[in-house]
Amino acid sequence: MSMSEETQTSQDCLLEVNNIEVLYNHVILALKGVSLSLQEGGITAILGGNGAGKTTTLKAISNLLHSERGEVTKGVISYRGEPIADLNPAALVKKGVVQVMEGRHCFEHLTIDENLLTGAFTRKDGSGAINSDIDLVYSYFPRLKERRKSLAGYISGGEQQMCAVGRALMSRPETILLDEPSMGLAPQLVEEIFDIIKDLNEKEKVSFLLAEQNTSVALRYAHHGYILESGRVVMDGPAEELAQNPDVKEFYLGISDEGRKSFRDTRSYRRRKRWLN
Amino acid sequence: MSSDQSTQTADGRTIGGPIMEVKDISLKFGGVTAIKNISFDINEGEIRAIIGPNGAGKTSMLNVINGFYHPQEGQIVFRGEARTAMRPYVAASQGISRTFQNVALFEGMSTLDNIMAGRTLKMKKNFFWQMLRFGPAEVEEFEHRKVVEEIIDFLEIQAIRKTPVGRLPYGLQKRVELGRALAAEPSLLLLDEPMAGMNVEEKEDMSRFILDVNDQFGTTIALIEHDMGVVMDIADRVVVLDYGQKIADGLPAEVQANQDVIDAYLGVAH
Amino acid sequence: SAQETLYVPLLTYRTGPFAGGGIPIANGSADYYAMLNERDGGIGGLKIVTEECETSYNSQKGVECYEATKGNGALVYNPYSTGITLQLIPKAPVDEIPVLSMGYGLSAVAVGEKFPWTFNYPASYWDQMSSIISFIDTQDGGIKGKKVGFIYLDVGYGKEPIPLLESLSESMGFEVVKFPVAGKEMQTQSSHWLNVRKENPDWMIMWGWGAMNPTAIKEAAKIKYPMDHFIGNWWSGADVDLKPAGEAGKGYRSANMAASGTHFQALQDVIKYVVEPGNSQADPDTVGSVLYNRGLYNSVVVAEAIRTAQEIAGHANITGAEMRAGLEALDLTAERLAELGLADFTAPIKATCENHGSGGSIFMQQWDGSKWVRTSDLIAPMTDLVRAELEAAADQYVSDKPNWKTQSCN
Amino acid sequence: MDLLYDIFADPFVQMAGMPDFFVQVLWEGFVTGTLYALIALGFVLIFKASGVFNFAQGIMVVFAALTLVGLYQAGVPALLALVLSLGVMGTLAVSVERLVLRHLVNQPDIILFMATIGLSYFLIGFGEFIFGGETKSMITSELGLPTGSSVVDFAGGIVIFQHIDIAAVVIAGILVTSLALFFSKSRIGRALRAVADDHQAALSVGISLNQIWVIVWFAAGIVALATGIMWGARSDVSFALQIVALKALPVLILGGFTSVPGAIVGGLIIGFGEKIFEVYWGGLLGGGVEGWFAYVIALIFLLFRPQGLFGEKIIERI
Amino acid sequence: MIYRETGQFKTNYKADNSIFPILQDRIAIIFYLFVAFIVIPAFGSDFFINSMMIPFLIFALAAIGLNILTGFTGQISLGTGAFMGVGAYSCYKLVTIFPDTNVIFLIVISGFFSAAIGMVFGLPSLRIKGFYLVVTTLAAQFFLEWCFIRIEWLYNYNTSGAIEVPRREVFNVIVTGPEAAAVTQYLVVLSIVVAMTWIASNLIHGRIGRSWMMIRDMDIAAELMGVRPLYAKLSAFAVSSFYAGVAGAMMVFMWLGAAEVESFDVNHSFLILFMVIIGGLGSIKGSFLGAAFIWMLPVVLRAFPKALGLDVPVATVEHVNFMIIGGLIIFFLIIEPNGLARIWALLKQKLRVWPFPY
Ligand SMILES: Nc1ncnc2c1ncn2[C@@H]1O[C@H](COP(=O)(O)OP(=O)(O)OP(=O)(O)O)[C@@H](O)[C@H]1O
Ligand SMILES: Nc1ncnc2c1ncn2[C@@H]1O[C@H](COP(=O)(O)OP(=O)(O)OP(=O)(O)O)[C@@H](O)[C@H]1O
Ligand SMILES: [Mg+2]
Ligand SMILES: [Mg+2]
Repeated sequence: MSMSEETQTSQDCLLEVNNIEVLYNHVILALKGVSLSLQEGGITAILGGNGAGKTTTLKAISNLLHSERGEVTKGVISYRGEPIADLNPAALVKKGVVQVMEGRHCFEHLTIDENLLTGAFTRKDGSGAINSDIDLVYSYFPRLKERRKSLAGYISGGEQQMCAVGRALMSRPETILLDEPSMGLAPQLVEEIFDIIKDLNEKEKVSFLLAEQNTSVALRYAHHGYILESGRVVMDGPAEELAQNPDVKEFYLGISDEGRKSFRDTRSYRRRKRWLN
Repeated sequence: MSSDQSTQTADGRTIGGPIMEVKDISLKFGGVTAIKNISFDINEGEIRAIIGPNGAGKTSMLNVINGFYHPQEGQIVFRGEARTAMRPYVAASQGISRTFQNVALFEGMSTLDNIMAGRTLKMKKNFFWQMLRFGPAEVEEFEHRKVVEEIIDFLEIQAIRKTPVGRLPYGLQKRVELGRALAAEPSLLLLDEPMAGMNVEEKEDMSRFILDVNDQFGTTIALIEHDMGVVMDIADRVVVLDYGQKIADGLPAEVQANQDVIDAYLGVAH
Repeated sequence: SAQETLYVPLLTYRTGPFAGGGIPIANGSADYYAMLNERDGGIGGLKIVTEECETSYNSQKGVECYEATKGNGALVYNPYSTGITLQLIPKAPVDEIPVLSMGYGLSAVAVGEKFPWTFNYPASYWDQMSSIISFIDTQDGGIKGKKVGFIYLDVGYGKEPIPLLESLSESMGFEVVKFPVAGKEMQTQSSHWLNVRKENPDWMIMWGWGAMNPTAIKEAAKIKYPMDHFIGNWWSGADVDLKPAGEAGKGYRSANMAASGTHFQALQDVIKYVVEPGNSQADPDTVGSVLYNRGLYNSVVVAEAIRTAQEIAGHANITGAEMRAGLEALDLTAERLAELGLADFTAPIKATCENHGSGGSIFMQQWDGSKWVRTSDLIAPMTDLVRAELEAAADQYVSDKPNWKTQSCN
Repeated sequence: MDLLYDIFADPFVQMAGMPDFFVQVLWEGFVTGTLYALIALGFVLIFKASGVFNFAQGIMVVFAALTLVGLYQAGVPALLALVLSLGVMGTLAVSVERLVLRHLVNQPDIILFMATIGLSYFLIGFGEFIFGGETKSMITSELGLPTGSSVVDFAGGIVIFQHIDIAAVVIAGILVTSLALFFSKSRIGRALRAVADDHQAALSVGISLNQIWVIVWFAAGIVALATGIMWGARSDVSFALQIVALKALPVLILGGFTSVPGAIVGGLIIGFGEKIFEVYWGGLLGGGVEGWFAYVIALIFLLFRPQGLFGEKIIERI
Repeated sequence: MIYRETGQFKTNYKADNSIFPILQDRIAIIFYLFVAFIVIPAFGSDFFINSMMIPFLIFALAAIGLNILTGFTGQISLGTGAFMGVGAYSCYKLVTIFPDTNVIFLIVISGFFSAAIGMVFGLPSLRIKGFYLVVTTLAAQFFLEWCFIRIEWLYNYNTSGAIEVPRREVFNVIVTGPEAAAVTQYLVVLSIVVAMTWIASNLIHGRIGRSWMMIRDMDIAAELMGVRPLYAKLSAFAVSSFYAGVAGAMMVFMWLGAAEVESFDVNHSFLILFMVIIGGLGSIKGSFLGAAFIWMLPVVLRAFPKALGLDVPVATVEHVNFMIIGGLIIFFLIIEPNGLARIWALLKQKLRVWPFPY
C-alpha cells in the first residue's frame, strides 16, 4: 500500500496521472485510484496480470475511453503540466502522444503501405520525410516490406503487430503509449522491438509508457516500473529494484528461490497471491 | 490407432500412432505462398508444438487442418481417412476443435454461453423440444450445463460465468476460448498462441490446464506458441516452419539445438 | 345536454408525401365550418366543433384518429384516403357513424341498399370514368377504334376503375393499354412514358395522386404527347399538379366536381369572416384553388346534410344515426346552391336510399399554362351501365360477410 | 411457344423495328442512370467515412431542395439562395457531427445506422415545420439551367433530348468525377477508409473523426442539393422526393458501398437495365416491374460478388 | 435496497437456468401478466385497447420476430413488412377457403406460409452479409408488394385490391370483423403474443438460440464450432418470418379490419426495425419496450397539447412530434446504444448496489 502513495513531482515530469478512477458503462469500476508518472525521455513499464487495468490506464491517458463507454470519474491526467482530459485523441497525437492499441487494430482494408501512410496523417513535413520514415520502419521489420502491398486484414498476427507498431512510429511522436508490443511476436523479434524502443529513446529522446506482460524483458529495458493489481498500483520503483524484489520474481518472472521452474513442474495451480501489504 | 505404435512418455502418458498426417500441403494466396509442400504427423495423445517466425504459415496450417483454408495441393489424413477440401463444420464434427490467434469469442454472449456453444455438436434435441423447453430439451441442457460448469471450475473462471465476454480482459478471453474448445471434447485440439498476452504466472496456469487436458482426457494437442520456455517444457515434439517451409521437426531439445532454427527463429539470446 | 354542439372530426393530412394535396383540402373544409360559425352562429343554432386529426395519408394513423374521436359524438367521417375509407366502411354500421367519401373510396358504396352507412356522392370513380369516356367519345369523331392509355397509381385507388374501363372498351370498341405506376415510382416515370411512346395511344387517362401528377405531366410533355388528349381524374387536376410543368402542361385536361375561383359569394364570405381576420391556416393565394374548393364543397355537403338531419329529427343536436338519415335525404338543388352563394359551383346532388352516389355529373377543366379554365358543361355518367357494375361489386363485397347490415328501400 | 417468342424474340424485333425509339430508351436509361449514380454517391461518401449506411440521405435531398426553393420564395435571388443552401447543408454537417456522431464513436454499424434514421425523422419534422408540406416547384430556369428540348431525326424517327437532362448528366458527371478525384487522390481519402475500418485505431493515429465527418457530411450535403435540383426539376419538390433515395439502394449495392466509380457503373447498369427491361419485357409481367427489378439485378450480381462490383473485399480471416 | 438478489442462492442448474432467476423478476412478470390479462380488459377504454394495446402487442410480436433475425442472428432485414403481408394474405385466403375453421388457429397457421417464403429469401444470406444483405430483404419486400397487387387471387379479385376481414366466431364469441369487441380481440392477441413470447424465449435460451447468436457474433468461428450456417440462418429466417406472419395476420384480423398493400410497405419494415434497435438488439424484453416506445409515444405526444389545453395546429404537433421522436431516438442511442432493455438492466443493476453509486 505504502509505496503507491508516494507521488513524484519532479520538474521534468512529462506525463502525470494523478489518482484516477475509471468507470465503464456507469457501473464497472476498473481503476480505483491509479497514479503514475512518466519522465521526459524515460521508459516506464506498467506490469500486472490480466484485468489489472493496464489497458484501461493507457486508454484513459490517450482519451480513447469515451469510445468504449468508459469515463474518468476522478483524478487528473496532465501532459507537460496541462490537463489533457478534454482533448480529443487526434489533438493529443498532434501534441506528440500516440498509442499502439492492444490487439493490433490495423486498418484491414488498407495495405501495409497505406497503413503506415495513415500513421503519418498528422504530419506536415512533406512526402520525402514520410517516405524515408517508411523505409526506416521497413528496415526495422523486413518481413513487413515483403508484404507491403497486401491488405493488412490478410497478414499474419505477428505481421499485424509489426504494422501497428510501425504505424505509430510514423507520426514521429515524442511519447508512445505501447500496449503489449511483444504480443504474438517471435522471440527474436521481441528483443528487436525492445531494441528499437531503446534506440528511439536514446537517440530521439522518445518517451515510452508501456504495458507489458513479458515482465522480464520489460524490466530489462524500462527505467521505472509500476505494478497494477485489480485497478490499483500496488508497487512501483526503479526497474532494477523491482526486478530484484522477491515477490516480483516469483509472480512475474517465474523465478522462485530454487531458480526458474519448468512449466511442466508446477503441479498445483497457483493461488493468486494478493498484495496485502 | 494400433497399439503397437504406442509409446510411453517419461511422465507415464501413452502416445499412440499418428492421429493425423499432413501430406505435402501447399497453400497459395494469389502470389503469396503461405505453405510450401509441408508434411508432418501428429500422434495420438501427444502435445505437438508448431513454431516459427511471424508469417511462417503456422496459423494457415491450422486453418488448413480444420477446413477453413483449402490447400491447392496435398492431403490430410485424419484417423486414417484422407480428405482434401471440406467445410469447417465437418472437421468440427469429426472431433477437431480449436482456439484462435485473434480471440474469436462470441462477444455478445456470456462466458457460460460461450462455453455451452462449444457443446453445440453434442446437443441433439430437435426444434420441437427446444421450443417447449420443458422435458427432454431441458434435461439435455442440464446435462451439458453440468459438463460446462466442470470446465469452468477447471479453468477457474467461476467469477465471470455471467459476464459478457466482450468486456473481459484479453487473458481471460483466451481462457474462455480454451474452455469453449474443451467443451467440444475434441480428440484433436488446435491451440493458436493460447498464452499470448499473459504473464508468467498466468502462463504457468495455462500450461497446467493444457497438460491436464492432455493427461486426463488423452486429448491430442497441436500448439502454436512463441514462448520458447513453454514450448520446450510442455511439447513432446516440435515442428518448425519458416517462410512456409518445414525447417526442422523433432524433440524439443533437438530442435532447440538446430542451427537453422536458431538463425531463423530463436535468435542468439536463447 | 352538456354537449350542445355539432362535432365533426376532420381527418386531414398536412404532413407526409401527400401533404401537397392534403393541405388545401384541409383548409377548405375547416374554413367553411369556421365561416358558418362566424356568420350564422353554426347550423340550427349549434356551433360546429371541428377537430383535426393528422393521418399523414396513412391507414393505421387514420384508424387511430377514428378510434380517438369517435367517442366524442362524431357526426360523420370524411377519411380522405381510400385506404382509410376501406377500413371505416365496416366500422360505420357498428359505431353508427356515417362515412362520406366524396369522390373517392369504394365505388360500390353508392349502392345504398347494401351500404346504408356510407356515401360517396357526387360521383363514384366509375361514374367519373364513364363520364370521361363519354367525353372522349364526343371528340375527334368518337372513341371507337381508338387506343386509350390508362396510367394509374398502382394501389386500390388507381385500380378501382379498371373493370369498368375494360367492360366499356368491349362495349364501345376501343382498346385499353394500362400503365401502372408503383408508389415508389411516382417520381421516376420515364420508362412508363417510354412505354406510352411505344404504344402511342390516342388518349391518355390518368388516375394519379401526389407527386405522380406533376411528374406524369412533365414526362408527357417530354415525349411531346399531345396534352389536350391527356385527361386526369379529379385527383389529377389540382393547381399544385400543373404549376411545376407550367407552360409545358398547357392543354392538359382534368375532370372536376366543383369549380375553382373565389368569385362565389360563399367564398367571399369565407374570405371575409375567416381568411382576412387571420383565422385560417390557408395561404390566401390558395383560397379558391381546385383542392381548396373541393374541401370547401365537402363541408358544404356536410353542413347541408346536418341541416337536413336536423329537420328530419326535429331537433338541432343530432346523433350519428340521425346524420345518416340527413345524408340519405340530402337534396342539394341548383336553387339551394344559389342560396348558399354557390350558383354554378357544382352539379346538384340528390341522394336516395338506393343511391348514395347521386348523379355524378362532372365537368372538364383545362390548363391554360397558368390556371385552370372550365371548358365543358356537366357530363353525365352512363348511369345504367355503372349502376349494374356497382351492384355486382356491392354484392361481391357483402357476399362473404354473413351478418352485413343492409337496408331495404321501397 | 408463343411465350418463348414473346420473351426471346419479340423484344428484339421491336428494338430493330424502331431504332429511334431504342436510342431514346438508351438515352433515358443513361440519364436516369447518372441521376441514380448521383444519389448513390451521397450514400457512398458517408459509408466510406464511417461504414454507415446513411438513411437520412433521402431526406437530405428533400431538405436541401426545400431550402433552396424556400429561400427563393422568401425573396432571396436564386443564386444567392443556392449559396445559402450550401451554407445550410454545411451547418447541418457540423451539427450532425457535434450532436450525434461524436457521441457514437466506435459503436456497431447498426447503431449508427439507427441514428441516421433518427436524424431523418428529425429532418422531416424540422423541414416541414419550416417550409410547410406544400408542394413546390423547382426554380430550374431561375438557376440558369436550360429548359426546352432538341429533337433529332434518327433512322426515320425522332429522338428527343431534354436540355435539362443534358445539364443533369454534365453536372452529375462533374460532381462525381471531382469527388472521386478528391477522395482517391488526397490523404483524406485514405483517412476515410481508415475511419470506416476502425474508429478507435483511426483516433489513435491522430485522424480527427470530427473533421472527417464534417467534411463528408458536407460533401454528401452538396450532392444532396444537386440531386434535389435535378430530381426536383423532373417532378416537384415535396417530401415524396425522399422515395427516390430508395432507388439508389440497389445501385449502391451493385457498385459496392465504398466505391465512387462503383456508384457510377452501378447507376448506369441499373438505369439501362431497368429501362430496357421495363419497356421491352415489363408488359409480359403486367408492368410495374421497375419497383423490384433493380433489386433483383443487384441481388444476382451479389450472389457472384458479395461485395458488389467495386466494393472493398470482405475480409474473412480467423 | 428494493432490488436485491442477495440471499437468493441457486442450488441447482435448473434454478440458475430459469429465465427469471431472481424472485423480484418473477413477481414482476406475474404482475405484468395480471395487469395485462385482468386490469386492462376491466378498465381500459376502447381507444386505449384498440389504438394502443392491440397494435403495441402486435408490433411487439413482429419485433420479436425481427429481433430473432437481426438481434440474435445478426442478419439485418428490411422485409418484415412484406413477411407480415404474406401472413395477412395467407390468413385471408385460409379464412375464406375454410370459413368454418377456428380463425385463431388459421392465424397461427398462416405463420407457416410466411416462414416458407422467408426461407426462400433467406437463401442468399449464406453468401451475402451485413448491409449488403439488406438488398435481398428489400428485394423480397418490393417483389412481394408487387405480388400483393398483381396476384388478384390473393385478395379474391376484389376490385379495390384490399382484403376485408369477414366476421368469424369462435365458441360463439365474435372474434374478427367490425362487430368483435375490442376486449375480445385484445385477449386473443395477448394470449397469442404471450405464448409466442414464451416460445421465443425458450428457443433463445437453448441450443438453437445459441447457434443463432454464434452466427451473429462470428460466423466463421461458429462454423468451426460445428454450427451449420445454412441451418442456423435459414431457421432464423423461418422463425422470424413465422412471427412476422402471425403478427401480420393479427394486424389485419384483430386490429385494422381491412388492409391494402400499403399496410405492408417498406415503411412498416422500418418501423419494426426501429422498435428492435431502440428496444435493444438481442433482447426480447427490448422488443416490447421498443414497440411501446415507437408506437405509443407518438399517440401520447399527439394527445399532449390537447390535454394541456394548448391550441396548436395538428400539423405543427405532427412536425414537432417527428422532431421529438427523431431526437429521442438519437438521445437514447447516445446514452445507451444497446437500447432500452439495457437501460432497464442498468437501472436494476444500480438498484442492486443502491445506495452506493457502484
Ligand atoms: N469496455 C469495457 N467495458 C466494461 N468493462 C471493461 C471494459 N474494458 C475493460 N473492462 C474491465 O476493466 C478491467 C481492466 O481491464 P483492462 O483491459 O484494462 O486490463 P489489462 O490489464 O489490460 O488486462 P490484459 O493484460 O488482459 O490486457 C477488467 O476487469 C475488465 O473487465
Ligand atoms: N487469407 C489470406 N490471404 C492472403 N495472405 C494470407 C492469408 N492468410 C495468410 N496469409 C499470408 O500467409 C502467410 C502466413 O500467415 P500465417 O498467419 O499462417 O502466419 P503465422 O505463422 O501464423 O504467423 P504469426 O506468428 O505472425 O501469427 C503470411 O505472410 C500471411 O500474410
Ligand atoms: Mg490489456
Ligand atoms: Mg499466427
